[in-house]
Amino acid sequence: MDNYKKTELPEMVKITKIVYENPYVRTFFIGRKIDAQPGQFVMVWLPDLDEKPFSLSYAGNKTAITVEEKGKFTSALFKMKAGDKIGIRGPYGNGFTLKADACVVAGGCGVAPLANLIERLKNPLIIQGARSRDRIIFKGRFKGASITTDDGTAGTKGFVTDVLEAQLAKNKFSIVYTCGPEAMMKRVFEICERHGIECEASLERFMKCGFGVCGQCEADGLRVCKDGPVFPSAHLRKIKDFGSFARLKSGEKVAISDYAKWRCQ
Amino acid sequence: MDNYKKTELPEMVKITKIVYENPYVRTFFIGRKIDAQPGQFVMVWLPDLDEKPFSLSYAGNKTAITVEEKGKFTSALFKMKAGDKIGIRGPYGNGFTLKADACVVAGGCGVAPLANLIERLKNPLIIQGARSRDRIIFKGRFKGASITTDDGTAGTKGFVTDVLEAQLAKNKFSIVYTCGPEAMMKRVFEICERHGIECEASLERFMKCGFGVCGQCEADGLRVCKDGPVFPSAHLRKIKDFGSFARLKSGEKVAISDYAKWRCQ
Amino acid sequence: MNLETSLCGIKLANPVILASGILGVSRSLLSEVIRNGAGAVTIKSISLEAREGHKNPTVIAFDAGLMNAVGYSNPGTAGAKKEFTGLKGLGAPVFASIIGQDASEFEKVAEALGGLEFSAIEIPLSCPHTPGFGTLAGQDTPEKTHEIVRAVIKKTKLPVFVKLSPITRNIGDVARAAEKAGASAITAVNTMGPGMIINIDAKKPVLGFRMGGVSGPALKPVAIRCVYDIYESVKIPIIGIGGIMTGRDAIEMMMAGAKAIGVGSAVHYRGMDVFKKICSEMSEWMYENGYESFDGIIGAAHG
Amino acid sequence: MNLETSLCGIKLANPVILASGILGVSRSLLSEVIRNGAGAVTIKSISLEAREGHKNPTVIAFDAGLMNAVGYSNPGTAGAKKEFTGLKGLGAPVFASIIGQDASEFEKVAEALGGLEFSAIEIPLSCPHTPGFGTLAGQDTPEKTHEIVRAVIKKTKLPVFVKLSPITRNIGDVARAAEKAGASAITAVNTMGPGMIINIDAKKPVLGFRMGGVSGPALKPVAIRCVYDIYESVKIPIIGIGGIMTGRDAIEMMMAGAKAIGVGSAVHYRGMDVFKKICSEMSEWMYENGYESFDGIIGAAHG
Ligand SMILES: Cc1cc2nc3c(=O)[nH]c(=O)nc-3n(C[C@H](O)[C@H](O)[C@H](O)COP(=O)(O)OP(=O)(O)OC[C@H]3O[C@@H](n4cnc5c(N)ncnc54)[C@H](O)[C@@H]3O)c2cc1C
Ligand SMILES: Cc1cc2nc3c(=O)[nH]c(=O)nc-3n(C[C@H](O)[C@H](O)[C@H](O)COP(=O)(O)OP(=O)(O)OC[C@H]3O[C@@H](n4cnc5c(N)ncnc54)[C@H](O)[C@@H]3O)c2cc1C
Ligand SMILES: Cc1cc2nc3c(=O)[nH]c(=O)nc-3n(C[C@H](O)[C@H](O)[C@H](O)COP(=O)(O)O)c2cc1C
Ligand SMILES: Cc1cc2nc3c(=O)[nH]c(=O)nc-3n(C[C@H](O)[C@H](O)[C@H](O)COP(=O)(O)O)c2cc1C
Ligand code: FES
Ligand code: FES
Repeated sequence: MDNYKKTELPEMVKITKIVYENPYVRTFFIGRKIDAQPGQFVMVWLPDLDEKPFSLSYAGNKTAITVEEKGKFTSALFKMKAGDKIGIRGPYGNGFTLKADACVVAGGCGVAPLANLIERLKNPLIIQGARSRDRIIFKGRFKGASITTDDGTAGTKGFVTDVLEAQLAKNKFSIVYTCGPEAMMKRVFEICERHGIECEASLERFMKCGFGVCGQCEADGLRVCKDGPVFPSAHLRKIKDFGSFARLKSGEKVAISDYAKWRCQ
Repeated sequence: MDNYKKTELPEMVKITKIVYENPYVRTFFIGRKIDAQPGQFVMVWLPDLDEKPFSLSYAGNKTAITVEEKGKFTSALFKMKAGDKIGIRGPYGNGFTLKADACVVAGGCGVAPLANLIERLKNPLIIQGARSRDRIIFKGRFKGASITTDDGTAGTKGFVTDVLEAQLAKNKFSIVYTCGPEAMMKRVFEICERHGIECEASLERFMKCGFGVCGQCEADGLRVCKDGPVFPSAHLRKIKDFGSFARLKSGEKVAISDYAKWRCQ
Repeated sequence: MNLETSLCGIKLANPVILASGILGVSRSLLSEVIRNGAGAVTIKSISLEAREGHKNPTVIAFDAGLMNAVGYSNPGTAGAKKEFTGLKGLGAPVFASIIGQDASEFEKVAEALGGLEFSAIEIPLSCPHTPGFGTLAGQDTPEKTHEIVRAVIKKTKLPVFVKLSPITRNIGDVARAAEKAGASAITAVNTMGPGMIINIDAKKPVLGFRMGGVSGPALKPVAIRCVYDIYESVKIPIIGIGGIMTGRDAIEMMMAGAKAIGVGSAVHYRGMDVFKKICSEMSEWMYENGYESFDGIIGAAHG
Repeated sequence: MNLETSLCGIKLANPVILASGILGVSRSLLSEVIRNGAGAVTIKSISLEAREGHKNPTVIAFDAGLMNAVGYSNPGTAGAKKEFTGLKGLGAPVFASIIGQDASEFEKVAEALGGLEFSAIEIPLSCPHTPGFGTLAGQDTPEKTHEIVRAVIKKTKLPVFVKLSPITRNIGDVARAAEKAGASAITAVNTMGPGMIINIDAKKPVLGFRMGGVSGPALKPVAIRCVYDIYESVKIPIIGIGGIMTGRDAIEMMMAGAKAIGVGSAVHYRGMDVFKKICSEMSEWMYENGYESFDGIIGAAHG
């Protein structure tokens, strides 16, 4: 019989170390081992404030989340010091499948769940994009990444998708993993479709329960928290919202650009 | 961590066979295997009527209770046929310890839990008493029992306690197990004390929960349902109520004879 | 086993209904739930204007059940009209759930959703954790219940289900008031409490709203008793909800008096296919016990 | 860790109290419970005349807690006077629990037990499953509460604890009424519901009284919320009861506002030494978190 005792409650865990990845992004290591698949996420609770999902950028003995300061919640997180406690529940969602001959395409903070994946892959090709040099995350964590920046201050000037196209023209991959701004992921997926290559993308939606009951995070009948956040091509093809629509906290479905604007206010 | 899921709910089980032990006593075999120690009991529920404790007279693959018709509840039970269902929860309580060189002293229906015990002992001496020949239970279930009847219609005329005294004069036992009317058990215990022999007696008190929370069945701080029903000499010595007092359904403590009267009304 | 049944003239392939507030935010998710075996589905409650609801955490699971203080987040009637189109195409009846701060708001929402293809309208007067609504607004008295049901009935031809709270004393009286006012069915029950869970290491209540409604196994016996009481009070059918996890639980709820049953929290414990699982467990029990329909089952524990 | 505390001037070696109705039928069983670590013990409630209570089954355990409909079986004041002698010799305070069908019965029972060595008198106005008593007799309104507390206080010099029901709406108002009437402490809460469990193979409610009060894990969040509400309403101390199983649960209840905590159902789940276990778990947590007393703990989740 199924287990009727799945409690889903935050546990307070200590921040053991904070790494300044760049002026906008920090990695928070926590004093609890979480055995998770690359791609899984946790809900982070700041008592009295709010609770939000964050992918694990490191898992296992050293477990961490990597966070970009964007609004009220992440600002509060950025004020915390090693020794302070945050609430954690999870891990939630599914993970990336682990395949050989992989290409990893990361945009901005999307490199967080992918970093954890990269360390479990055998010599993947890594394409990492950022707006500018000072926004690159995990410099030196993995060797041989092709870096792109929008402004050319590091690596190739341009978009990760350009590098991906170029790579696909000359190399064969069994799969492309991607995480980053949804517009970027959508383009990556379209490129993969054109080349007949399997793609796995990690989607982001506003979440409430995180364990599949409230429906808040749904995208065309799939729950990003439970059926995702990592979706294979078969799902991405079915998700008409992918790259186009997302739901506000009220559940109202809006254009993904309006969602982004709301999230930025 | 302890288990927080101990449900205690009756399950309806089929009566598979009814054996007429004598005009007053029947054995009800049930279609559920209950692995119990000899001495443990179950709560039997007759929907809309009541729920009462009964010792298992057979356990394991063929599980049964042996019941004397006494009042409303047992009369209702006696109206049931093979194929009918009764509610069962348990097994509850502790069992007899299993020791070599044992003597078993059974009075009336008290032979029920002891029968189950006898089958697990190596050549115990069995002393079984009944009011008269037609009241003997489990005739032929175990060989070599010394039978006594109050009226001499079978075996030796007299009480089980007389036979016990005679036996103790010539033989050595490591333990005496007893179940029957409490006055009888008290006498058996006193004889054992005089001879310095360990005794285990199965007590009977009015029960409600059966699993140790309500306190109804208490006898001097011990719960008959949980700490008993089988008590070793060390406990019997401490239980001042033993042979003297018991509680009515209201919790009022009365002389054991008044308790018996109340139970017979 | 054929589990077909009907509720106020609405045909259901089986009596297992998705409860409001679980998964019911989108047409596509409702469709998934139907694919997973639900006999009917209820949408998450809709208010006149969009609502963001309470801040996170909004849903947690403890030892004995779930607790939520979602706070009725919903896209309002405007959003609902965009979302819930073409419902007849889903293959099972879809029930609207509408909320308001007073009778006139209920009226407006009922009217606004009128053009959509809902099969019934449920009105929860029973949320225990949203100021302005449900028990916190006193909507669970016989008087208010009567007033709100009357108002909604004026605006719709659909059957109206009234959803009651397990914390309402004399729940039978409220059910009677709903029946008298013209309700077609009673849905019982909403979440219980409210309750609170404090994280002792943070020294803070966990839910964003501090307290929230309790559902799941903790609620089941209270829900069964409520349905039992309501069954003795009204003649209209009852949709029994609260802690239903298994086919046996569903049969139990029906024996208490429910004609159909609602499932919410079980989605957490047993997955989205819990609807299929419950149906096959019901079938199995009915087969083993010689039942060919729900006739001898509904209300069987009475008398 | 020193867990000593005091309640209305009564010294307790620790704040973990045996709740009424569990094990408290005899002096010797109370003594056992004290030996197993309880800081104080409460007897099973006593009425004027002896009562047999409801028929069996009276206590059952389901997935998420216990349910009981014992129906206040007790030997009456006459029996109690014989049973509860020499209480001072037990080594921990013993609290009486008294019930009545009206204020005058409460008075008489309080008077009758006056000669015994109880340290306080608890009056439950909150049993959900015994006709004539508690919530079924409407004893949980602010008015009735005031009247009954007044009556009892006239007849005793002992501190009076008023035990409230989790199904009482606006529980803070009732607590305030009790405080105003002169109660020394609030005990919160009694069992919840009532609930019902139906055995579907028998097609019958399992409890002899059909319905009964829910305790244990299912009750905990509701009890925590009640204590939280009461703490915001009164200044007198609160004894928090409901689903306390572990030291962490006890600390949680204290953070909600309880000065002491009551334990009942946990005896089923963790054995009679649950009192010792809870105390050592509390000590451990307090040590690890740098607490030397309950000062920073009681009510910590507020504000
Ligand atoms: C499965 C999952 C994993 C996540 N993993 C991470 C992670 O590893 N690191 C991380 O920093 N964040 C992650 N997020 C996002 C995170 O949960 C917060 O939503 C984000 O940090 C916003 O922070 P905030 O509360 O401070 O901003 P708010 O107070 O919500 O202010 C609005 C901000 O949200 C931003 N935002 C964040 N992500 C997006 C996006 N994809 N689309 C549009 N707007 C967005 C806006 O840009 C804006 O700056 C994840 C979200 C999900 C659902
Ligand atoms: C642990 C335990 C094990 C038990 N095992 C058995 C068993 O194996 N077989 C069995 O028949 N009964 C057993 N009983 C007794 C049984 O639970 C009922 O109490 C008994 O059958 C009474 O039946 P009734 O309800 O029909 O009578 P009621 O309706 O309660 O009417 C009263 C009758 O109870 C009788 N009674 C039964 N036992 C005693 C006693 N020891 N002292 C005083 N009065 C007594 C009276 O003699 C009287 O006839 C056991 C009790 C306990 C606590
Ligand atoms: C996360 C969550 C959200 C809910 N939202 C609503 C809602 O919007 N409207 C409503 O009527 N009931 C709502 N409920 C109550 C459920 O419909 C249902 O009555 C309750 O959860 C009991 O059923 P269960 O034990 O099967 O979950 C919600 C319940 C949960 C758990
Ligand atoms: C079997 C049982 C009997 C009870 N009897 C009484 C009683 O006589 N008087 C009373 O005030 N409370 C009674 N209660 C309620 C408990 O004292 C307590 O308030 C409730 O069980 C919640 O606590 P718990 O979850 O720790 O059990 C009883 C509870 C149970 C389980
Ligand atoms: S966040 Fe609730 S279902 Fe995904
Ligand atoms: S019958 Fe309840 S404690 Fe023994």
